[in-house]
Amino acid sequence: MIVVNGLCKTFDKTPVLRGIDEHIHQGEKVVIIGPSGSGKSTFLRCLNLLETPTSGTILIEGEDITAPGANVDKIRQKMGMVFQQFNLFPHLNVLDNITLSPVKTGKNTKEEARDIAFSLLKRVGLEEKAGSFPGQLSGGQKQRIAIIRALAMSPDVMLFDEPTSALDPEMVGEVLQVMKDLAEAGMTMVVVTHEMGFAREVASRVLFMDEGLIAEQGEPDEFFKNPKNERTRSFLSRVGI
Amino acid sequence: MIVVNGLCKTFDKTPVLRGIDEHIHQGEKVVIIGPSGSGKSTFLRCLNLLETPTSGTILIEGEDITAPGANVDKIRQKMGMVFQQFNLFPHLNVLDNITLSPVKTGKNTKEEARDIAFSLLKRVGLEEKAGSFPGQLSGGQKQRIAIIRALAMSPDVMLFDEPTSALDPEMVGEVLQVMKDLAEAGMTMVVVTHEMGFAREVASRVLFMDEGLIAEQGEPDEFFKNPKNERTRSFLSRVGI
Amino acid sequence: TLKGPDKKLVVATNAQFPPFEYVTEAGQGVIDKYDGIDILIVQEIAKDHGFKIEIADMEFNSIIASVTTGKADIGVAGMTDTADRRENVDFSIPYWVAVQTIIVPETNTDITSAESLKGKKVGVVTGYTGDSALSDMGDINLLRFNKGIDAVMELTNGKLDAVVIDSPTANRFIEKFDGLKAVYDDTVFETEQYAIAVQKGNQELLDKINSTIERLIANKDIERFAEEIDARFQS
Amino acid sequence: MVQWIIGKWDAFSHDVYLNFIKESRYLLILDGLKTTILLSITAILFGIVLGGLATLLRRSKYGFLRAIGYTYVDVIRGTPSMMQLLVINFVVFASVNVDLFVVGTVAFGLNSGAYISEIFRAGILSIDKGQTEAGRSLGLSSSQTMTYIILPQAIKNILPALANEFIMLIKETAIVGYIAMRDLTKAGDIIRSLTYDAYMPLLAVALLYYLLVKILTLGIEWLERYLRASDMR
Amino acid sequence: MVQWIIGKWDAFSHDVYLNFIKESRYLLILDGLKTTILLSITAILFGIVLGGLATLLRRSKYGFLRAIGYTYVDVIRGTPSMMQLLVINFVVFASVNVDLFVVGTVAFGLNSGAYISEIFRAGILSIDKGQTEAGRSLGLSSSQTMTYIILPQAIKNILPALANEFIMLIKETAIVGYIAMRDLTKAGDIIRSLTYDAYMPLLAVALLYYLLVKILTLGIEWLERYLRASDMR
Ligand SMILES: Nc1ncnc2c1ncn2[C@@H]1O[C@H](COP(=O)(O)OP(=O)(O)OP(=O)(O)O)[C@@H](O)[C@H]1O
Ligand SMILES: Nc1ncnc2c1ncn2[C@@H]1O[C@H](COP(=O)(O)OP(=O)(O)OP(=O)(O)O)[C@@H](O)[C@H]1O
Ligand SMILES: [Mg+2]
Ligand SMILES: [Mg+2]
Repeated sequence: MIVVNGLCKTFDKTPVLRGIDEHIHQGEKVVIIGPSGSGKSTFLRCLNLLETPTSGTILIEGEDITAPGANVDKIRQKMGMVFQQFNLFPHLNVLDNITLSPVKTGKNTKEEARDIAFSLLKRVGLEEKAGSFPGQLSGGQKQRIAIIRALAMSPDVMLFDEPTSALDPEMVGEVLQVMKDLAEAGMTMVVVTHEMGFAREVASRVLFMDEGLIAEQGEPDEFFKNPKNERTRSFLSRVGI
Repeated sequence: MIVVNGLCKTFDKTPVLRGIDEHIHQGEKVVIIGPSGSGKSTFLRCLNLLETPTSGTILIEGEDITAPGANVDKIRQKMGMVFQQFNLFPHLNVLDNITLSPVKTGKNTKEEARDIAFSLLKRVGLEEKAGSFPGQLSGGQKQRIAIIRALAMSPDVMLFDEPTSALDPEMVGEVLQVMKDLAEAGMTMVVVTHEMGFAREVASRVLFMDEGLIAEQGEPDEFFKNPKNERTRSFLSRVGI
Repeated sequence: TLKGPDKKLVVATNAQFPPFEYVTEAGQGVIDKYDGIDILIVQEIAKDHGFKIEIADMEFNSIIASVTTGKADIGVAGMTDTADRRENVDFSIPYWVAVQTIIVPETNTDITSAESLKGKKVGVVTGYTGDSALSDMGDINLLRFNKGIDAVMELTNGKLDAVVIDSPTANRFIEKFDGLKAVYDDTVFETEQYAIAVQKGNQELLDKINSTIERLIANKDIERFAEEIDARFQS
Repeated sequence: MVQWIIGKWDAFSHDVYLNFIKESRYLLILDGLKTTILLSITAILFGIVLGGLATLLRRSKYGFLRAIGYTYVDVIRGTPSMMQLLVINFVVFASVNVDLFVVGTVAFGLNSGAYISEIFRAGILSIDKGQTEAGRSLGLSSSQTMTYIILPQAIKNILPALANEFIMLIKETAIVGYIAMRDLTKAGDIIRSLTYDAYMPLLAVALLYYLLVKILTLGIEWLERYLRASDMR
Repeated sequence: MVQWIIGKWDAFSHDVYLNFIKESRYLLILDGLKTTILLSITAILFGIVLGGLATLLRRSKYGFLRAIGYTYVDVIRGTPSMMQLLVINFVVFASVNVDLFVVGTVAFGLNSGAYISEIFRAGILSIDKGQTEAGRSLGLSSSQTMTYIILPQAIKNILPALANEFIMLIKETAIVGYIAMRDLTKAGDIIRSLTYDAYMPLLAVALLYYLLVKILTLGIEWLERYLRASDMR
């Protein structure tokens, strides 16, 4: 589904991604871990073309999204992204946050978008917040809205960049629960996170990134029990596993 | 050592602390937990007079620090405080960060302060960073420097307000280690934290704050195993204990 | 270059130079709210040649720029004809001989002639005749103001030793302010003459203006205007 | 003592009579005030259009359009407004015969347009980059993101700054006497030239400017509070 | 064609001769430029002192001192600088006989002091509250915290803003002709009154202002880059 070949990204001469090759298949739940600054966010943002790769190719369902003339907006509609800082639109209420993109991109009519939004809100238990503004929500509620806002575009893949890092510890659980439900429903997911519990429980594959490369990968059980790479071992011990 | 009686604090008519009574004895390590907005930070800041209590008294070693005419600067010199956001002085190098206050308050001469600083730096393994500026340090290093900056004033009590919340997960360990060492050395400590492992291991007493009151307290083993209060139980289950 | 079918003549002036041009009671001047010797002359020009007059009241320094660029048809503001200026505008025949007056405090005794201004602080108005006359003399601490009134204020405040300005204006100031007197020196201030400025090469308009001025001079009308204005000012 | 006060009062009321009442001179002031206000309004409106245009130019894909926008802002911000007024009047509009009010509007509109363009730019930059990224990641185009997400938020930061620019403009227009417009300052000048009173016309005009600016400032403060309050929703 | 160019060139060089060379008129311009620069420098220095004072007043414990500081800033920001200049010269300094340069320095210093006080205030507010709290919690007094912790950091934000105020001031001083000072603008005016040339003195003076401002702007950009770079240590 997603095929990444030789992906490199350089910021002002500093190489941040140094040649990443990766296949992500339909329905996979890939969890990416790694030390700060190793390029996890940059990798995720390249998949979405929020960063333009310096070299390498990214094929999404066979289409080369890095080719000149690729319809970037169309491609992004197939990939939902959830950010650490929620990035809800503070001037729109929850319903408008969710329906803005489906309506403006012509994907749905206003009524369709509304119906979809309400069924998604029900799914995460926030129906009664439809008329609230982001400023009136807790962090956990904001992030759940951000997730369903992305889902409203019916993406084929969901990308998550540390979706729980900005949350009070109490609210981490409710967001992870929504992500677990989504995983069970069969969504293809790529998740950058520090929540090792989540990785263990949900991931079909764990990638460990270090200095712009995928240093090690494997199924979670095997990966956490027998990390082969020296850097992986020291990282895992530092985060307390 | 610290005696708090009927401490109340109101911000613009919103009561945040609603009558706190608490004795903290020499050498105790008190860990405060509780949901966001329950008043933990405000309580800690009142001890230090960074917030002026609305009513109630605080006695430090018998002296009423809320009395008019109390020498606030002198009192604060006896209490070190460590913040979530480190708050190192970015324009001064590490050594100057540590020695500024002892020298300017007349506690030590320049040379004495320097010697103390170096012995503290050695204690946390950051001797070679004496000449570095805060911008050149990792989060964990910054917080360790912030701790010894406070220690350089030889305080009788150390107050910590979520000292690891702003850190990358990898760096939490090194800071907690410094705090554990400090606890073992017999320092009186009041710590607001979400690190339940630390609470279990180090606390002599755990306070659970809720809506401006101390809702429950106890020794950590007993507290975590058999929380009596309904709110405590739901809080602990939400943070995954 | 007159615009429109109604033969509108745009007259650039700086109406803060009594008795030549000044603003009078709202809406009741000779032309619009404006009165003064120059305004009366302009009115005659309008009568003679069937012009409709529009007064553009601006800073003195902007008047010539308005004429050279054609934003105004003529400049009438007690302007002195000089060779340098002739490079950029054409002047009518002169209609007034300007005598410069030195204004000093009554108590002053050492300023008796233009020569004795040397080494003194003397106020003039930028671009007025006094400015160019004193600039040529050198050795004078010359302060150039934007407005005559500002210069006289500074004189009464004791910050200047003297002000040199055209005699009719000087007389007005001396009447109005206590403690000032006039000193005359015709020998040093070479006689300068007021003329009306028009855009370079506009001979047709210049001829019309000249014909009116010739008539006014022949009939001694300009002296009469001066008396008329003086009387009106007194009341 | 009482005598002295009465004497002073008489002198004062005579001065008031001379400067403002006699020959309805207060009408000059009122007229000038009207011109100052009207000119500031038309100039800020023109400036907003120009500022918007300059912002678009400066965000353009094409280098030469960016250069035009940049040069405009750079030159205006690099020269005194008096110079701009004179150049607009005597060079740009040299041989065009238009109403002075139009010349003033163009000159001060050009002037404030450059500063307004900076305000727009800062307003757009003040919106967190995350908002743009969220919009784009949902598949909205660049202009849709600007229209539906960035501008509605930026407007809150822009409005008070715009109002401040309006106040600046009111004060700047004090120099239009140079192009024969009769604004508040000029009205004071004319009265001074008639009455030879150094203080009263000057202080009266200064007071009027102050009141005008004060009323607007209070309006801005109210606006800012209102916008902040509506942020809390 | 060639003929035409030669003709234009001759006319141009004759104009240059008349406006700048004859009777060493360029000296007027150079002198004016010097006055503009010197006046701006003394005024900004005086303004910094006043601005600092006003900031202290506005942070004072005593209500009436705060009121003084507030009123000063409020009145200056509420009136056109031309009004301030005229009031200072004709009302405040009415019967004091001092050098015009002093009057100019006081008028523009008073003017910029109000704006500089705002710059100081913003600079201090720009430093995170955590810095003050860290300082106080270490037992430093309020003034020690200000001296050793807040000001050294605030200065980095203040310096470029101060330099900008300096540029504003240079442009503002274009009105000192009203009190008979001979600055760059006045030099142009004098030449205009001698030659009655509408364009050349005007454009020459505008160009000089532009160059002056440009050089300073580049200096500020360099300063900002330098300060930012030194932040990275
Ligand atoms: N826009 C940018 N310009 C320059 N450098 C950048 C930019 N974005 C990221 N970097 C640098 O690239 C490196 C990798 O950044 P990235 O955000 O991908 O790391 P990460 O693995 O997500 O780290 P974290 O866990 O802290 O989020 C870092 O050194 C960062 O400073
Ligand atoms: N300066 C202030 N002005 C007004 N309200 C304040 C102020 N400081 C704190 N509060 C309010 O007081 C309440 C308690 O805040 P406090 O920071 O003490 O909570 P906390 O328990 O430390 O929470 P957290 O875990 O989020 O840090 C909150 O509702 C907060 O909004
Ligand atoms: Mg990241
Ligand atoms: Mg807190």
